[in-house]
Amino acid sequence: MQKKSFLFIFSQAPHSNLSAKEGMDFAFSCAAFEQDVDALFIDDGIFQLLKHQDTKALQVKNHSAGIEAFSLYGINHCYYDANSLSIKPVTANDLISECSPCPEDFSEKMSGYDFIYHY
Amino acid sequence: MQKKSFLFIFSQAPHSNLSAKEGMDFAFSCAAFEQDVDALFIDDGIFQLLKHQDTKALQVKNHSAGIEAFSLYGINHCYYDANSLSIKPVTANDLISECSPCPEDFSEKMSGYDFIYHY
Amino acid sequence: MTLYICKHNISLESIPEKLTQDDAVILIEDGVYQALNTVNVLAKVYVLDEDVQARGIANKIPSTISSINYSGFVKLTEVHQRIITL
Amino acid sequence: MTLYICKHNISLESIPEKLTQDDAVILIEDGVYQALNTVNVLAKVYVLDEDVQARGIANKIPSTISSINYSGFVKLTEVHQRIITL
Amino acid sequence: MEYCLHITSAPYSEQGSLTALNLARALVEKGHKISRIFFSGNGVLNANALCVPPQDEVHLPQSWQILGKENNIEMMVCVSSALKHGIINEQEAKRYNKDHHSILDGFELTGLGQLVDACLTSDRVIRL
Amino acid sequence: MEYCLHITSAPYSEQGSLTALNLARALVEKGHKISRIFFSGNGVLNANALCVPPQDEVHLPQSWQILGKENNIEMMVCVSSALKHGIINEQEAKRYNKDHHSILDGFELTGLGQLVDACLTSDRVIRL
Repeated sequence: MQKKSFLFIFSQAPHSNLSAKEGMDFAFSCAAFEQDVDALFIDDGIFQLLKHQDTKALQVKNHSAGIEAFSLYGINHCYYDANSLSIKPVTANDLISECSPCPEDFSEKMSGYDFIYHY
Repeated sequence: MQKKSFLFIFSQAPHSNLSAKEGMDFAFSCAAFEQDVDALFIDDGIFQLLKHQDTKALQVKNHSAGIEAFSLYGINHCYYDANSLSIKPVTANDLISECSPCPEDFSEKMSGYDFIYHY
Repeated sequence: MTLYICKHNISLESIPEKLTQDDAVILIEDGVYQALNTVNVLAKVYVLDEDVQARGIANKIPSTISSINYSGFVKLTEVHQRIITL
Repeated sequence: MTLYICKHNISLESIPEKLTQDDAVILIEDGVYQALNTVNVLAKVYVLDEDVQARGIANKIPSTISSINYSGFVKLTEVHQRIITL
Repeated sequence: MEYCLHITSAPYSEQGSLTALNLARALVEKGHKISRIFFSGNGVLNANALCVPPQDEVHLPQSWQILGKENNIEMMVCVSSALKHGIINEQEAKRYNKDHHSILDGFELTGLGQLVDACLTSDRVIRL
Repeated sequence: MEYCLHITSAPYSEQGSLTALNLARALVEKGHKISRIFFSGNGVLNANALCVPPQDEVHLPQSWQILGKENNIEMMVCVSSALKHGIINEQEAKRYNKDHHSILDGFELTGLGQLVDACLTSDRVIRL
């Protein structure tokens, strides 16, 4: 099978809508078909990466928890945008350890992906 | 029947979603039941008030056209927020004549409405 | 005597309504993220605990904002005659 | 050689992708309102005429932005190998 | 006190419908009367009998149905939104030559006038 | 060229589905082949057979159905989104003890793998 590269960009907060869950399901499918898959969290998508999310009382599945299993699912990199983080009232310490700031020249590198999906 | 006062606040642009149409339908129903109904357009809702909207090529009904018939439907005032307008790339001349800027002390007057709905 | 239900991550200072000290605001759903910013309004501000827990920000809610559950939410709807959803 | 489809009223300068002069942007749906602002990008910018007409802003589109119909939209998808929806 | 809930959020796609369900349960628990729940806009999808959510998630349409039955609440669905979104009862299915219908038992198609009426007669109206 | 369209917008509530339909028609008119249209997320509601939009508005599910049939397009609906949103076929209706089903004839329930496959085999993939 041919191998293409995919970047999934998440810009929405968790739990209030299904957008991120849909993007993640799609990303997991791409990885299951052995494609090259990366993820990038920007804007309110930063909130997807917060530790200690506990959705038990809300009675919904915690889709954000799936992010901690990204590498298990075969997703290569889990990046966040440092600029987005800097204007949010949270810090890098509040984020799960599975993510890292994207490389400085990443906006140029983005032209190398075969597919970019915004969710 | 008792008479209550309603203010409907519209903050979204037309045609890309049904939010404003739903709010207008509700407002028309209130007016049909002889309630006191006003409307206020803020933020991207200002775009609802633009003249010359022609949805023929788009093959959808032009719900914004209903605004010109507000008084026919029994809606008392059709206000827009002058601050919102001032930061949009359009001017008062671009708006239909059926609307007017809301009174200066309107944010205080808003406490007098029995119901306020944001659409 | 109005209860504002804020369910989006939007600034309370940007709404057209004027909040007074007789009013209350309950931040729910994505509105709870507003509790992390300095909220400069006269009204008393509450957050819905279930939504705070789900979003992992329980340890970041300032002491000036009261965390309440659905039972507390009901109480707020009892004492405020007018309820506006933002 | 990327075609960006912008369907929301958001600034093209706020997206993480870097637009180059080889790229094109088509503003559709609520994206067409962006044509009313000064659009400072290297890419060539188009608007979808059907959406412009519907929103009553045909007389406000600057001459630097080309108005095209669905047939023109198809052409853009032919010449750009990569298509990203914003 | 007498409450009316006005649901405009789609189930699952948005959180508002779940919030409203939790609030409704808390209202009942505190002894309040919910006289009417009115579904309009995307909210009409809460009356869809054909939803099959994953087993470990809340079944929103079914939960609304049970809440309504147990507490004798009028469950009203805006008919114009409902038709557009494919939430139809047997009668509408016949009228429009559809072999199937989709509205959950216990929900009634009705006009927006019933929402206006609820605004005039309830002590509290809450939109979610 | 060979195109795949990926529809994630709900019909009526959002404009994306109508935009996609107009684009699809223009693609066909220009002689392009649309091999597959994949509906996921809220987009699955485009496959709802029970929608009754006002007579003077575009009937989106029906228009998609006709476009698919006339041009021999694979009309695929993401099964996990579909179940959640109440878009089910006869087989799923039986499995979950529902008396009715809702998917329009010509649409097939399938997995996201078919969308990945389309990304690998189509010349162009457009999401709306």
